[in-house]
Amino acid sequence: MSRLNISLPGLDLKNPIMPASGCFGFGREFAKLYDLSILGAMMVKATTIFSRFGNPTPRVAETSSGMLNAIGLQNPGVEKVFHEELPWLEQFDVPIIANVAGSTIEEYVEVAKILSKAKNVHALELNISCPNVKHGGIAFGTIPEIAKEVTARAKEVSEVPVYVKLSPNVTDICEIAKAVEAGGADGITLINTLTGLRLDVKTGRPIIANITGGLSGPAIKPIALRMVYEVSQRVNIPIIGMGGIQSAEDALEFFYAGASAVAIGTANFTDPFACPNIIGQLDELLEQLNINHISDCIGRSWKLGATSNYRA
Amino acid sequence: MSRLNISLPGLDLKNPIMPASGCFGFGREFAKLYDLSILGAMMVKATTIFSRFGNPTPRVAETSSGMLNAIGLQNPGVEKVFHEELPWLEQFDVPIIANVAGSTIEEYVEVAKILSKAKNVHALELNISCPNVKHGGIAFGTIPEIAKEVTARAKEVSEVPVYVKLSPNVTDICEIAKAVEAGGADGITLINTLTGLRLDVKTGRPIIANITGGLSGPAIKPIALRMVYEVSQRVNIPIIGMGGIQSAEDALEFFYAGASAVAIGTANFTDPFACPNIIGQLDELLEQLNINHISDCIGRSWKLGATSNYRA
Amino acid sequence: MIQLEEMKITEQKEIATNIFHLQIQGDLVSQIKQPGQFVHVKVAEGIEPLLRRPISIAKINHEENILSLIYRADGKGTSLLSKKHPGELVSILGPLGNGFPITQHKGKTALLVGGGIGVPPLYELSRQLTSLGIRVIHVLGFQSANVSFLENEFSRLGMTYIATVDGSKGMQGFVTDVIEAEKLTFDCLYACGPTPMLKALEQKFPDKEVYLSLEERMACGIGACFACVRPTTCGDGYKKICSDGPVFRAGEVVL
Amino acid sequence: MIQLEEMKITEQKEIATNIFHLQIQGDLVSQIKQPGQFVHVKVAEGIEPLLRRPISIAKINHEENILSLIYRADGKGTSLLSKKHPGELVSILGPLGNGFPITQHKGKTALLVGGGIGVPPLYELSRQLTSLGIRVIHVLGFQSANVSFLENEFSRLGMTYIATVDGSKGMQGFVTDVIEAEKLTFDCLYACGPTPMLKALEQKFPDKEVYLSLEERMACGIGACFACVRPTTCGDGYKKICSDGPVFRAGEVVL
Ligand SMILES: Cc1cc2nc3c(=O)[nH]c(=O)nc-3n(C[C@H](O)[C@H](O)[C@H](O)COP(=O)(O)OP(=O)(O)OC[C@H]3O[C@@H](n4cnc5c(N)ncnc54)[C@H](O)[C@@H]3O)c2cc1C
Ligand SMILES: Cc1cc2nc3c(=O)[nH]c(=O)nc-3n(C[C@H](O)[C@H](O)[C@H](O)COP(=O)(O)OP(=O)(O)OC[C@H]3O[C@@H](n4cnc5c(N)ncnc54)[C@H](O)[C@@H]3O)c2cc1C
Ligand SMILES: Cc1cc2nc3c(=O)[nH]c(=O)nc-3n(C[C@H](O)[C@H](O)[C@H](O)COP(=O)(O)O)c2cc1C
Ligand SMILES: Cc1cc2nc3c(=O)[nH]c(=O)nc-3n(C[C@H](O)[C@H](O)[C@H](O)COP(=O)(O)O)c2cc1C
Ligand code: FES
Ligand code: FES
Repeated sequence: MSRLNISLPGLDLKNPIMPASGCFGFGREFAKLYDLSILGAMMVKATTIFSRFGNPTPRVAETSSGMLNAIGLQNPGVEKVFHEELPWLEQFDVPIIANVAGSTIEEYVEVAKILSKAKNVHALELNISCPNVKHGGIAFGTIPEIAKEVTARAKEVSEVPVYVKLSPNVTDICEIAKAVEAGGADGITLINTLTGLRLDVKTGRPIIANITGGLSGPAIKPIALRMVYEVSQRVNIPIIGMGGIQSAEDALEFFYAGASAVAIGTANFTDPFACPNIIGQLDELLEQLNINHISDCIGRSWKLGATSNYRA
Repeated sequence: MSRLNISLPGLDLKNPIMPASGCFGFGREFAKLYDLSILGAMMVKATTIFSRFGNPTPRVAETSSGMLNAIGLQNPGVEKVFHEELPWLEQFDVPIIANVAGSTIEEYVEVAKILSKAKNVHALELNISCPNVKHGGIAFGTIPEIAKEVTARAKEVSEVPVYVKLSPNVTDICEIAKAVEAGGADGITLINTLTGLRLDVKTGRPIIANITGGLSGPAIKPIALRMVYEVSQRVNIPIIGMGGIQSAEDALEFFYAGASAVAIGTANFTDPFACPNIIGQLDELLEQLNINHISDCIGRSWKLGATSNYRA
Repeated sequence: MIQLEEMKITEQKEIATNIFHLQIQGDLVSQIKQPGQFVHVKVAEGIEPLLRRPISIAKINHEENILSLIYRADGKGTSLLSKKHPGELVSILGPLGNGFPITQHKGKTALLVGGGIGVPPLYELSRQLTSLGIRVIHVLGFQSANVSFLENEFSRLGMTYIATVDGSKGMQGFVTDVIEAEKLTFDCLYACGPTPMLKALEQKFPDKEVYLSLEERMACGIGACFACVRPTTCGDGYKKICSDGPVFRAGEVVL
Repeated sequence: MIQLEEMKITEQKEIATNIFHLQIQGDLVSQIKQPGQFVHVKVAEGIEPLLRRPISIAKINHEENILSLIYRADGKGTSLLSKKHPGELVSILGPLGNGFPITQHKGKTALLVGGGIGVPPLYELSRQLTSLGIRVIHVLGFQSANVSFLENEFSRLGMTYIATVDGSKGMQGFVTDVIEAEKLTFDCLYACGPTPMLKALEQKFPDKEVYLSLEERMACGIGACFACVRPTTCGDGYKKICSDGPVFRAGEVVL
């Protein structure tokens, strides 16, 4: 599989495919189905300082080619993640990207500091879509200055490279991307979910108890691709792309758009073997298309020149 | 059909279903398939001062449960619309909502002034997603002050109520909604399309010649519903909701979210009879659900209280 | 072990209004450990609808490697499933979760209480209980006669009472009304059905050995996504319905 | 008049590698006015894939109300279509657009040039031309022998030359190479195929009566969405391929 290896800050990946945060827990369930060592990396569930139960149920709802979720960052807290989940994952030959969440900058800093010390954590991923308590519940990820600050503060304490995960619910994704780059981010991951709603036709009430939820799945792929395309041309740090990837073809579109690696979220729910399948199929697809190495694809859409010369 | 009539500023609708702008041309093609008089209203294609050819082709691409388009506001210009298209539509008993576009505030004002004088135009719809040439190509619809100004200026000259169509590509849709309300808008229509991208798996190039396009169809319905839900609780003017409606059930969700009428866009392409079908089915659905009048549904999701008591 | 398998449909039959009995064949059947486990069904190829549907295993035929699902064709996914024909393949993830534990011995009495589409998993449970010599009593509640099912099959295994909301079959009322009217006694109670029914049973028999099978909207079905958690009654813990449940001892989690 | 109809599949056959011949029956057939018109096909129920697929009418059987489509199962939609069986229904919108005008009379010669999946509409055209006593010459270009089709059918109607890119059948090269090599002459030329082929023909025969059938990505297929426009050669006008075309006189629109 030598055509699939990719090097990113902190991450020497045997292949550029990894499960997305929150869609793979801490790997225990999937480890019963296949050997996690075949994964390029693993983005584990968001971790906060203290354990969180999350939102009331129902927490998920189906939409056309997508789903809404409002899990509410349920997790066992940073101590348990550090002392139980991460050590358990050491049995696998797979770099971990630890997803860091919080409702204050201090919480991000604290969690980042601890998790970055874990042996198998090769990078952090700051999930800045969480509501910022101090700023009236507006997500960190929507205000450039705050996004920059949380990045810089996490960088100060982290012993591994820091990736920042951007929220797509913004007017100008490049503005946020440039802010976190200025804050010292080593890489960017995008996109997180788009805020959506479903109502029960019989009762008129929200299907999800939290009312709104995050939209993921194939429905959002075109939006994710557009954002990867825009951001990758405006920053000088690598991007791990995600949003609706279901197949090797979908993954390849993200590389063309400008991603250097990709993550698989919702697809794991429909097909628990989605990640290993996509790894295998991507290799075959590159072979079919006569592409020597996946890195040749990164940003091809804009490197080829601005306009399409496609003709039906 | 007495359970479907709705009154909105300028619009006495026999039913709250209308084709969305750009998805129905000026009605000529659909008039060959059914009597346009059965429609609640009709939102016609965006009109600019001068005729526009629009973007190069390909202009559309398919996505999961959605499509991208980059038509580029192709239209014959305001004179021709005023003297040819609108008079032709007078044969039908259907109020017209004229969609107004421009790349400067002056253009909006000029087009609004002319179109509002047409006999069958009962309301204007300002399409403020167009790029503003003076402000470096940023869409009018993403900056509250400009959104407010263009609304106020159009209101000054318009002889009919003015609705403003909001772009969903913003961090805070309520901020824009409140700005246009402050500018004097009589109603709000939302959502327009989300910016997206598709790349050809073989070549890596954008499928659409314009590179990015607007995402519409069922994929965006949860986002549209969320925005209608948020905006309807923050403004005191009515909302015409749209985004992915394919069925009477979809339409009803928009009323529950807070819309007072709905528009059907992309569904017209798959099924040219989508509008008449949905009108008929909505009546049946209300009957089934024992709802006396569609107006009883408006905002039910938030009028019922904040949390869902749904239990699977 | 959990398997992902394209299983073959051997039979599909409408057994009551909109209630379907689906039989599917495959290796996965050999992995089923308990009555009350469920499978996660992909109702159509492709991405629409996106999520799998959780459906309880209603009957196991180990000789022929066939399992039965009984489901209501209600929403989009189950309606699509009901249009599949024998010979077609359907992607199944399972067996999932922990089912009904069999704690009693020969001669004891188990009361099985099912409501509507919660009835199916009790059928395999009853088969296993009776094969161990445990006496079973069934109380099955339905909306009305036209959506009732498996009455004959249950009757063959033990005493079977029916309640319908509209009185069109059996007693008019709820399953709890039957239990009261008939003064039913038991050593162990198993129930599956709507939450209000489960709550009523939990409250009615606080000191008994009661097992409840719960439902919740799910995404992964295997314990990875945290969609289906329920807080535990004591302490700040939680349980996942898909992987810790769907069957819990009454009082274990908040209903 | 344009109709929307659930038409019944009477036959579906793979006639070359990934090339399918589909026959569908319904009232809509009576509305077809010209060879070269197309239909807009919903390849699956529901919303995935969302858009209809434009496919040319390859043959019309008015007696039995059957029309033929010949298409390549390539992307998602056409692959799904190829899995449909006789007896199933398929939603068809059509007939759409303006086809090939027949301007010549008995005794004249028409040259029909098709490239790949552009070949099908020429078949009905050729049948109608020959029935009017017009002489037809066919030049059909394919990638290679395994994706060539309808050779025998065309041969029965008139002289038929084949060109393949890899030389595995007929002459090695492009359709234009055949026309040159064989020094073919004609009164009127009809062509359908990839844009480079159409461009070459337009340039080669600037003074002849040439009709070209164009393709473009479409949404509505009826002229309402402006997805498929092409600028006209003279002036600032435009034409919609779906409703003004897909057949245009060479030189009318920019290729
Ligand atoms: C452990 C378990 C066992 C079950 N066993 C059975 C059974 O044996 N027979 C049977 O008929 N039903 C059973 N159900 C309920 C069944 O899963 C739902 O009726 C079904 O998912 C509804 O899907 P749909 O396509 O009809 O509805 P849609 O409205 O299209 O469903 C949309 C989404 O909501 C979810 N959903 C909707 N209703 C429910 C519900 N009541 N419970 C969980 N998810 C829901 C769907 O799974 C899907 O993700 C069980 C549920 C669980 C959790
Ligand atoms: C007027 C007309 C007549 C046609 N006649 C035939 C015919 O007789 N036989 C045949 O095999 N093909 C024909 N085509 C081409 C055919 O429409 C496409 O091959 C088909 O739409 C591709 O769909 P897909 O599901 O295979 O690909 P996908 O990649 O899944 O398609 C995605 C989207 O792109 C569109 N698209 C992709 N390729 C094309 C294309 N080349 N032209 C137009 N739209 C495209 C699809 O319609 C769909 O909207 C015709 C096209 C037009 C415009
Ligand atoms: C159930 C669920 C839980 C998620 N939890 C997290 C999380 O804890 N942290 C995070 O950064 N992203 C989380 N996400 C977002 C995903 O990591 C991913 O960014 C998003 O779902 C888009 O990718 P997809 O379409 O492939 O799912 C979650 C998504 C889902 C569906
Ligand atoms: C092909 C196409 C053209 C459109 N043209 C316009 C337009 O001219 N003016 C406008 O305000 N919106 C335009 N829209 C947006 C629609 O009116 C509508 O807001 C959007 O498509 C969401 O609704 P839908 O999902 O039902 O299509 C266009 C949409 C499509 C798909
Ligand atoms: S459904 Fe994912 S944890 Fe239960
Ligand atoms: S496809 Fe809509 S105008 Fe031609």
